[in-house]
Amino acid sequence: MQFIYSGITSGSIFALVALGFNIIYNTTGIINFAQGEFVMIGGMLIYTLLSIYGLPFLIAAPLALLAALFIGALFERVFIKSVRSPNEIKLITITIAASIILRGLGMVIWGRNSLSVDAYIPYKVLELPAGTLTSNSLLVIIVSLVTAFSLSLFFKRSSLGKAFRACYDDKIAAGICGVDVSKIRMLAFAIAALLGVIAGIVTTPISYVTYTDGIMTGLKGFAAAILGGLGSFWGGVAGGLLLGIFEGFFASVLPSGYKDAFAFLIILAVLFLRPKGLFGKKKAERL
Amino acid sequence: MRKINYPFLILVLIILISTKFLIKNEYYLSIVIFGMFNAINASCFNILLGYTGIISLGQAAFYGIGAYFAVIVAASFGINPMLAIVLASLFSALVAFIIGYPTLKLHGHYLAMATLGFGMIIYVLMNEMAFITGGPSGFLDISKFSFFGVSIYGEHSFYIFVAIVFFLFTVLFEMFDKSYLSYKLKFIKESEFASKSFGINIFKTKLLVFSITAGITAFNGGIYAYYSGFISPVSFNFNYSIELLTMAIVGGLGTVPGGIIGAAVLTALPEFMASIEDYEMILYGCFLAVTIIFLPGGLTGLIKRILNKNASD
Amino acid sequence: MKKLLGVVFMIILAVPLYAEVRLGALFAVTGPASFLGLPEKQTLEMLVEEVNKTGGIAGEKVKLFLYDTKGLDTEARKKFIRLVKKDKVDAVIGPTRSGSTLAIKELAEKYKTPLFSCAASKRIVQPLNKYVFKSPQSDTHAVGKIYNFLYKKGKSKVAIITAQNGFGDSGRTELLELADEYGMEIVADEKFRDTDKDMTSQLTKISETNPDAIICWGVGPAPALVAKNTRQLGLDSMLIMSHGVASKKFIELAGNAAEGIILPAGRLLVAEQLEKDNKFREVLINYKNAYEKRYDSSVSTFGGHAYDAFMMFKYGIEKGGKKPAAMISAVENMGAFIGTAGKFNITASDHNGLDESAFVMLKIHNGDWELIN
Amino acid sequence: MLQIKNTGINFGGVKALDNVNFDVPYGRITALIGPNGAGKTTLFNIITGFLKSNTGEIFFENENITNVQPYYIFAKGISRTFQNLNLIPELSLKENLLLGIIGKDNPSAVKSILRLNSKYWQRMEKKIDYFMEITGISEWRDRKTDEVPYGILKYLEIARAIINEPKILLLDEPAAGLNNVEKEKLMELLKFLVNKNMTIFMVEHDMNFVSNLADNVICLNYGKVIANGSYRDIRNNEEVIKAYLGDSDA
Repeated sequence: MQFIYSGITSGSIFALVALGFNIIYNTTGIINFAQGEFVMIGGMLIYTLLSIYGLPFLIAAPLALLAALFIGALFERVFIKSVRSPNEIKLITITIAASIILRGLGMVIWGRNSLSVDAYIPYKVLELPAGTLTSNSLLVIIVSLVTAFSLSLFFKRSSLGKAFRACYDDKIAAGICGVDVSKIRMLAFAIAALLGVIAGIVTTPISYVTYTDGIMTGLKGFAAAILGGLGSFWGGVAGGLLLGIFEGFFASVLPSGYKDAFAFLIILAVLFLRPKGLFGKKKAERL
Repeated sequence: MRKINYPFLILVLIILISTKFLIKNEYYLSIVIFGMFNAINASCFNILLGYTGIISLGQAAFYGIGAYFAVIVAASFGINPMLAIVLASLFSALVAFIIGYPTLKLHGHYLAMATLGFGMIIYVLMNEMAFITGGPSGFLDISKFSFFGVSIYGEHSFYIFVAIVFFLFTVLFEMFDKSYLSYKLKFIKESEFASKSFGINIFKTKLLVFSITAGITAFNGGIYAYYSGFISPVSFNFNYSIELLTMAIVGGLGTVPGGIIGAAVLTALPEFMASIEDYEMILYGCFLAVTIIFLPGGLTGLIKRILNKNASD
Repeated sequence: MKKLLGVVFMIILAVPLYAEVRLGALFAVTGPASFLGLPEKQTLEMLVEEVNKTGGIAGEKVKLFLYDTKGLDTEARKKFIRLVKKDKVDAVIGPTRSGSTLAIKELAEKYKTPLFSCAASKRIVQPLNKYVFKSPQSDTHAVGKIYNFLYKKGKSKVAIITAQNGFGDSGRTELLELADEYGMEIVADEKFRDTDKDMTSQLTKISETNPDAIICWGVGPAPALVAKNTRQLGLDSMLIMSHGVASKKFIELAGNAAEGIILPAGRLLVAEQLEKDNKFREVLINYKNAYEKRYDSSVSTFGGHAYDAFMMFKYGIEKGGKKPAAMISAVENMGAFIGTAGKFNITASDHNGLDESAFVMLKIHNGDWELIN
Repeated sequence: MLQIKNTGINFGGVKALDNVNFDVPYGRITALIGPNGAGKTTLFNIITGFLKSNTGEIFFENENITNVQPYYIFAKGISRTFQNLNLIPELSLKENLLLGIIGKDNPSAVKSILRLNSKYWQRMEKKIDYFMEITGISEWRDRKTDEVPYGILKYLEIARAIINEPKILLLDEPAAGLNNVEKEKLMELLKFLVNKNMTIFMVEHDMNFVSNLADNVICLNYGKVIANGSYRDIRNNEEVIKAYLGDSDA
């Protein structure tokens, strides 16, 4: 049973990353390979603010989130908007280039060692049926779910969120109806970066942050988004949790060396049976 | 049926031959050899993405399958390395066929994920099946390479061998590019809908292309294993697949010189930057970004434009 | 154009006109193993600078050519040929990773260039290659030390959890191979990836087998997670780590969970705790102080490997000169020398020269290392 | 020749086609008209095998071709054009034309790469020349598609659809985007083809074009056939008028 608890913990991070993928996918139709780097930067930022500048968490976290919005918007303006005669492949490759640059910057600025920050809440082991969960893992799960819920509210209720959905339904029509598509794209990247930074902030006390982290995090998040069905909001969340639980499950029943292979095997199997992911529709579910 | 671009092939040949005579330093030769390995792999990737529209992020796996299969078969059964490489190539094509059968029904990002997942699975197997692959520590027991009795060892003789293989593949790619097959693939890429209605069996064509490029990549991988004398899984991980993608795009998708130029530039670039160390990654990323942002057709597109401009002046 | 080419080639082929010792170095300065490669690089740069300040080796200045392997075999191979053929170095220190070293082992012989590896695998010196030396202790010794320790404590049920990389794999092989010899029973054999963020699934499996001790073999942040998760699950087995975590960084990462962890390591970490007349003390403290002063970060045993490798190289040049054969035979006849990793006794048949005594057993106590018997 | 029997298809809950019945007679030009969203292109897609119908059957020369694969339908001699042209910009007109035939002949890829079937390609060159001639695009032979006017591309697309000598040609809005001169030329071309015993079935909005060409007109609205007859019959049909007026009201 322990695998369920550990699976949900890592799965909720995958879910946040998958949501970042989905938001950008829905507004631009591309996969942002730098999404994992946003998580890395989140960890690095909170480390800098807490451990180097010694700010209290309640000031440091909002600052990091603000920085995230700025980084995401800047990312879109520098890398995405400037591409001449853009097409899907080119835009994806530019995000790969951007991820290399971010990783390089991460290394130059924060060095090669793994960094860690003190836990935000007191460490406590919660004894659950057939397993344990730490208070910090619980925090990760709660923060991820709260983030997902408030984001879905944002898309459903606020007028800006509605503009996002219009943009996804039909870019040209949205443009005609007075939605500033270019601004929405920039915002999409800002929100994706925000999600990444949230994931980075909550995981750093548990599993540290290293400048190379982005690759694997991004990959897992992408896998989660695909598993759930690209573009599907709750699909991404479900995909993330499922992926986390699969990994934990395979690590606990198989020779653990093969766990990644089996996790990917499951994803392949899902794709063969449901080519649009578990919850994806022909034109994937709306935000 | 277009005319074969003989000036291009002759230029390649001249460069290959003059490299042999001008460059005596093994270091530069080894860079050129790696460049050629990358060029063949990037060209295969280019045929998949640039011609057929198949995004395969698992090419490193086929490269690895070729390398491992060749040396393992040669070591266990004591067969000739060249034969082992051919077998590896066939095996890889078979794997691609089996994997491609369900995978190639997917499209776009889903296909990317499926091939990426396949690459990860193969990577895990290379690591975990230590009893035949040597695991993460690598495979050392690689015999000397000989080709019909001619022993090939060291940068100089390997250069000749790899250059011949590379040139033959380049000719093959060029002949492919100018044959109707490349139109057919581009038709599939442009519109699967339209090409289907013109009687083209898309799935069969894609499967064939996927298998053949996997075979070529594996053939290449086999030679790489013998050249390097040591292989370990890190050389065949996801990053290498991404490198191939960037090579093909920087070079120019959908053209034969694209894969070659992209591989040449991106293989040579880090060598120039070797002493910059910390900033290498950033500069490499910036170079990529600038190429993608400002050169729509990649480097090949740029060269073409310059040539055309000169011609019209 | 022809002229230009000529000039370019002249520059490329230009031979140094003044006498100097040319030293090559290959470290994984970037990539996943970079936290090993960086202290090695910094140590070597520091040593070369020091040596040059005091007149160089045998009256010649040392010129250092240092490249990044990124932890990749292909890069190691390319850069090794670059060092040998372009920079024309007399010897090479590095690479950081075992895989990278094995990838160029044969080349060292082919190009007759002495190689002083900073990687641990015993396959680097077994089978013996005349040109290849290594400065770190072998995994065999670490495993032997651990099993001896357990044997003395009367424990025999052992669970192992190893990283899925070259380091973990080679440790795992030794752990499995030597188990019988020391009467150990391996009750669980689990693995983790460096990028894993949670190991509780594997550890739960281990806890079901109720082992006396859990041995974790890995480098970087992942073993710190193993420590944390072991603590979280409340496993009361003794937790033993490899020498791969022998840096202050590990204690920082694992925090409270590091308390009580036992590991074999070189004496470098506990230099101050050694008795005043201990033969290692002076060497260790000198290196430690110099490094920590210059780079403002705490010393790790990895940097020490570069230190030892440089000492071998220096001795080789001093006593044998730049000719490879002479340099090698000088190192082979070096006799006992005290390095950071232990007492080396390099011979023509043993290019590592360390044994189990290179390790001491340490326990993490109050956030610091403590020598135990 | 082509018989549509009780064909129906649902998208979600919407009946895009509902119990459609009609015949396309041999050697004639039949036009399918109807307001936007009436289901015309959907019907084309069902005939050519891209969409699976929920009900009904389709017969071609008395063979049931309901829901078979597109390439099989092509092999039976049904060829079509598209609203968006689906030409390849980086190839010349000649090479684009070639795409129409390779699916039928399936020339050996190996032989083609090794350039061993030059006789076949010589024959193809002649064929290409002939079809460029009759569609009147010979002078653009070696230009790329982004270098020629739109009208020429329309002719090229038709040439690509007929180079494999189909029995029936399905045209999806052939006159759309053409000027009057070009339309005249297109009408002549289609008449010429019918004289050569080809059957033509087209979706078209341009009533003038339809009235000049079509022997038989079928009108669809909301997925149902509301009229079937000669152009004159259709023009006076109340339901058709209502459908179009209703359309223009919106």
